[in-house]
Amino acid sequence: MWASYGFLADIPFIAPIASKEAGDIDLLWWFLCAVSLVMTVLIFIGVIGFAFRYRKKEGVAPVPVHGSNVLEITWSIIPFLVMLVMFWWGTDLFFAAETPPKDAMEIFVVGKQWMWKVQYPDGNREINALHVPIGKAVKLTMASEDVIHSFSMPAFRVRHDVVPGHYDSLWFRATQTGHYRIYCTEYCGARHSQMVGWVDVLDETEYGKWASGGGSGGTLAEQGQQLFTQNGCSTCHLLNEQGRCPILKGLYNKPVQLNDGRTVIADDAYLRESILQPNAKIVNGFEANVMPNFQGQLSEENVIQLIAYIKSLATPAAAPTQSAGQPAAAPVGAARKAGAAGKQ
Amino acid sequence: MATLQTTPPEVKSEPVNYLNVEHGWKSWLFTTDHKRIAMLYVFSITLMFLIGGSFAMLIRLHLTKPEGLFAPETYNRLFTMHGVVMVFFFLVPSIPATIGNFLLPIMIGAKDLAFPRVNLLSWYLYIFGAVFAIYVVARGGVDTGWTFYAPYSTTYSNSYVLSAALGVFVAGFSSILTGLNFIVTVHKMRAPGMSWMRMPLFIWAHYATGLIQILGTPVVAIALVLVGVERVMHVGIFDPRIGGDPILFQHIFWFYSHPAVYIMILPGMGVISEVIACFSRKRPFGYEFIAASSMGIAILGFLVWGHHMFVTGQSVYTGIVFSFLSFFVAVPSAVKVFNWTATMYKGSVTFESPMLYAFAFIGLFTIGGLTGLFLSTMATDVALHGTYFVVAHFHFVMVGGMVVAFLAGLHFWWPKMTGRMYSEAWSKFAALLIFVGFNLTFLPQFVLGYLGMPRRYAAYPPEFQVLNVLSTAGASILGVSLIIPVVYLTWAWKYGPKVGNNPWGAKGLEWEIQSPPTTFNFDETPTVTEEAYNYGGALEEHQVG
Amino acid sequence: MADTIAHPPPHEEEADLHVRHHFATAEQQMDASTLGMWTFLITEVLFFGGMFAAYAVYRQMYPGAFASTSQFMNVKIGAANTAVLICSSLTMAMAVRAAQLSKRGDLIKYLIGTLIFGSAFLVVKAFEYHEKYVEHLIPGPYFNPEHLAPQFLHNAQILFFLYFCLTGMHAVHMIVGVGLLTYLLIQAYRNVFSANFFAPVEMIGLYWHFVDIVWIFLFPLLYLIGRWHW
Amino acid sequence: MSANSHVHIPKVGTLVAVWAALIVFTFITAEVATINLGEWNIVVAMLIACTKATLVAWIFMGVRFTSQLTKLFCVAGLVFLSILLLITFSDYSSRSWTHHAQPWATNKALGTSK
Repeated sequence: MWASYGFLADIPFIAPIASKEAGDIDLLWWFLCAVSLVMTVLIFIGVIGFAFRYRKKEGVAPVPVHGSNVLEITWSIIPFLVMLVMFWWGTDLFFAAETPPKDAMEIFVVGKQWMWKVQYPDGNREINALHVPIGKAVKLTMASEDVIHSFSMPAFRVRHDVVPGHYDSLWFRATQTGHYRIYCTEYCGARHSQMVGWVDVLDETEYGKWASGGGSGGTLAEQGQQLFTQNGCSTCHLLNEQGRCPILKGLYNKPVQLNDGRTVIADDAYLRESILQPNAKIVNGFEANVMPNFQGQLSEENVIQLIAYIKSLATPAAAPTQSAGQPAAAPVGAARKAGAAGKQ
Repeated sequence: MATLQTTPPEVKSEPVNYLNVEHGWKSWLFTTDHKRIAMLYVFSITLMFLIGGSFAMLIRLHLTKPEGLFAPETYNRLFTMHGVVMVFFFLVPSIPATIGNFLLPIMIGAKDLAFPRVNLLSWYLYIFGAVFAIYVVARGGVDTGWTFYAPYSTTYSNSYVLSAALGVFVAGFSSILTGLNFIVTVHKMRAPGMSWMRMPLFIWAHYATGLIQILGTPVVAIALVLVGVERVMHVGIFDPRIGGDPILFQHIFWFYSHPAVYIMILPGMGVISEVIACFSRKRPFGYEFIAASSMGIAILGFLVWGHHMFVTGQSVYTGIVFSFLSFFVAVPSAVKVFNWTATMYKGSVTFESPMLYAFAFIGLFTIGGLTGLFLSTMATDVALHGTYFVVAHFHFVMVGGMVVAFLAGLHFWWPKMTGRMYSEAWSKFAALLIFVGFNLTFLPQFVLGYLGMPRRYAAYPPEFQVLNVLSTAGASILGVSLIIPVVYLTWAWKYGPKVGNNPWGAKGLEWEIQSPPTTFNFDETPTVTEEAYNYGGALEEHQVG
Repeated sequence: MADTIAHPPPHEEEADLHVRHHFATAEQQMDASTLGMWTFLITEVLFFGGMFAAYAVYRQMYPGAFASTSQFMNVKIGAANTAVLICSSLTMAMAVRAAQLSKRGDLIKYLIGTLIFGSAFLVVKAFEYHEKYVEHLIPGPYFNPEHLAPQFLHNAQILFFLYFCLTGMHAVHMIVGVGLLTYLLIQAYRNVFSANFFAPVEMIGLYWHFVDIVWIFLFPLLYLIGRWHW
Repeated sequence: MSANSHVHIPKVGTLVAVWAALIVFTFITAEVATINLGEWNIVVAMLIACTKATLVAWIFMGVRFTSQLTKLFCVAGLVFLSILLLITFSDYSSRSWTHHAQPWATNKALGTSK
């Protein structure tokens, strides 16, 4: 259609929409565009119309109209009501975008000056590329090695900053196969504009084929297990009996009693902190200063591998946790809920 | 009345005014006259504007090719220095320090600002800060973005962050002192009879601006101090390695920097209120509402900073509150636009160049304001955050709003400031060119943003090239068209035809005194007996509502 | 709005040397100075406010680490220094009073008192800083205080960073204040101030009291966080 | 401005009384801090500090004698300070309500109850 307009043919006027959520957000976008257009046209007509209708004429004196409270209130309330619609609509979509479905498949992303390192649970690893199956919810758990980055995929209308020091996340569910862009959208230094990549949405069979390549070093958990041995973790964190350090089997997402009387949930954030700064929280009955600090020793990728390994130890029939006196381990989902409630 | 009242050429010796009362550089550098300080500011911020503007031209030049023309490191320094210079050394002081400084005392019937020496000090602080900024440019620049986000600015950047932060810190105190001076002057120096509801809307706008300057600026000052200390000590409260949270910097930074956009637009709104009233020959429609909306914007503006942080990991619930309050602050801005439009209703509209700039302002500010709604709506902000949509939005407000309003104000009061008139033909031509060039520059950027092109990118995907070239074409028109006023206004100051005290036939104390004014503005403190904008006419039968 | 509107000066009033040209009356000038000073103090409140916000956030995040730092704070010295500062506030208030009553001798006496108290505070502060340095309490790679529970080694640095920033910024204000007081003392010696003209004494007094108020908050926030434990 | 009626000269007794009160409050706040009141330690400390600050402002700085305008300005400064403190604080206290994992989310309780 644009071909006859020369260079306009080169402009992609519609951004690709590769998920249902992207379509929902685009609908809101077009609503906002329509409202803005109507308002702009109204104002322009008002300004141009009044300017010509009441241009200076000989013998016609200006009439000092001072104002009108009715008008003022009207043109305050009506735009505000329209804006309430925008607020409600936008917040509703935002809230959905912030709440990943329970069954989402988890992929790990580490941002680092200036690349995105992607790790899959099955051990596949990529740089600046992401492969996802169509129709499946995908949750990205993201960490930064250095400065603030922002992971952005315009085709899904998703974006989240990746702030060093903790995990950030976003989720999406692709509905269109294709090849879409990834950007870093928080300025992160010299090669910021090269921190870009591609996300490929594949159908079931294609994805199966792609994934079957597998990681050369086994699954993410297996990679973690290797690290666990290499770094000497296994000498103190014994698998089935009490060593100098807590047993990690069945630990994930379970409550842990600390030596200062608090109880915390052993979630990703807790595990990350306990690997990097073991002294930050000491499990009840154990000594501080036993485990070395791994801050600066392990990369965020390594930490993700180790956490995957610890997760893999959390079989449903897990043994009771370290937390003596705690009620029997609740199912993972329930524990997560309890954790969320406890945090409030 | 609207015809120019040029003084007949037979008048030989000029009457004494603030410009010719003293001569020599000392009489300028040690002056405490608010009008001379205003002119000092006019020179200095024009210089900074030209520096910042040349960075902008280089940025647009770079972006004509997807892979760029300069090294990415150079590009990063270009956009950072463009932002730092334009925001802290042009936009924040622009109207308040020049036109505001010149007119605020006159409009309320005072002989000077409350603290003339503090006013001079504030100019020196500005110069001191600007020297630091220029030093940074000369040494190779700073590459953090004008926002100085931690931990990039504290730990990872290899550029002149400390000097740049110090420059901004010092310039910040210049801004605080200006605001302080305005607030005290408005409270304590009004002439007899100049009640609050008789003040011109320009004064209301500057009072509101002053509030933001004194309440917000110290907070960004401390944020920059903390970044500086962290950079020197290699450890600090924004450092995640000791448990610090980089997002806290953004809170402290935006607590100032969001209200700061109202520092940059409120004085412009004040100018537009004056210009529209004068060239419609009418009191602004809904005077009380325009005045109240200035105050409303100043206060509500402090409650919405988190809409810059929806995707940072800020609490979702806090984000919702910020989003809601952001829509609140849109209402007073909309009210102003409606009232300016309605002011022309049953007026007697003429089309002198200040009025053309005012029309451009209303159009561009409307678009700038409406696109702001996209960014306070959370879901669309997620899609548009950090893209060229944001760039286009704030340039519509900052350039289409503030710069155009600044030009409107300069054209409106230049005869008062210099006693001479500029070329009407050139100024109309420039106004038209600015409008066209501006839209061509920034409208394509909205599309780019929607398509997902990130801001601060030294290289971009090739499919965005056409729109970028269009934008650069617009920027070259805009660049040239912004030089034109600099030339003819300067020329007019020296060679323009002399004008009388009230070339526009406008109302207001500033038009009742000599052009250019004498050092103490008024021979005798005036007594105000009527409301502002009393353009006359039969009132009773046409009262609406 | 309950503020005064300028009135043209009554013609017969003798020219007051201290009223600057652009003010109609001395009263208007005094009102303007007072309002200007208070406005300035509001900016100061928000200047410190940024750091107090950081303090509030991190104290809530790391209560244990914050409390653990109390063992390194010398409460006796802190309290004594608070008392010194309060005394300096009293002498400052007395100095303003003396100026208002045109008592030059008293004014000089009280200004000297304020200077002595203020300088004493700064000297004590300097010794405290030195002590912190010796005990490896400076945040950074050498942060290694004895007897700090290992779990607090990281997060306690945030408190010490804030401690140095807050007290350092406070000390900078004190040093400026000492400079201003010295200026006042010289002017008082020259017999500039009287019941007719004491605005500088009052304005600098306001500043001095404000600096005192900042310390009134810093003392419990920095020295007393977990004192019951140590 | 000689013998100006609006200059209020404070009594020496008032100033000394305020000074004494401030010293006593300093002593009290230091002593109360030695008792474990849990969350209430900070509340008591801040209440005492606010009382002291109010005394200094009200008497030493002469707020009681200043115009309504100055009082309004003082209150406005505090209002905007609390906006900064409260909204920033609200972000950090409500972050853990959603799924975003925060390292300090579990740091709520006072950590020294050995």
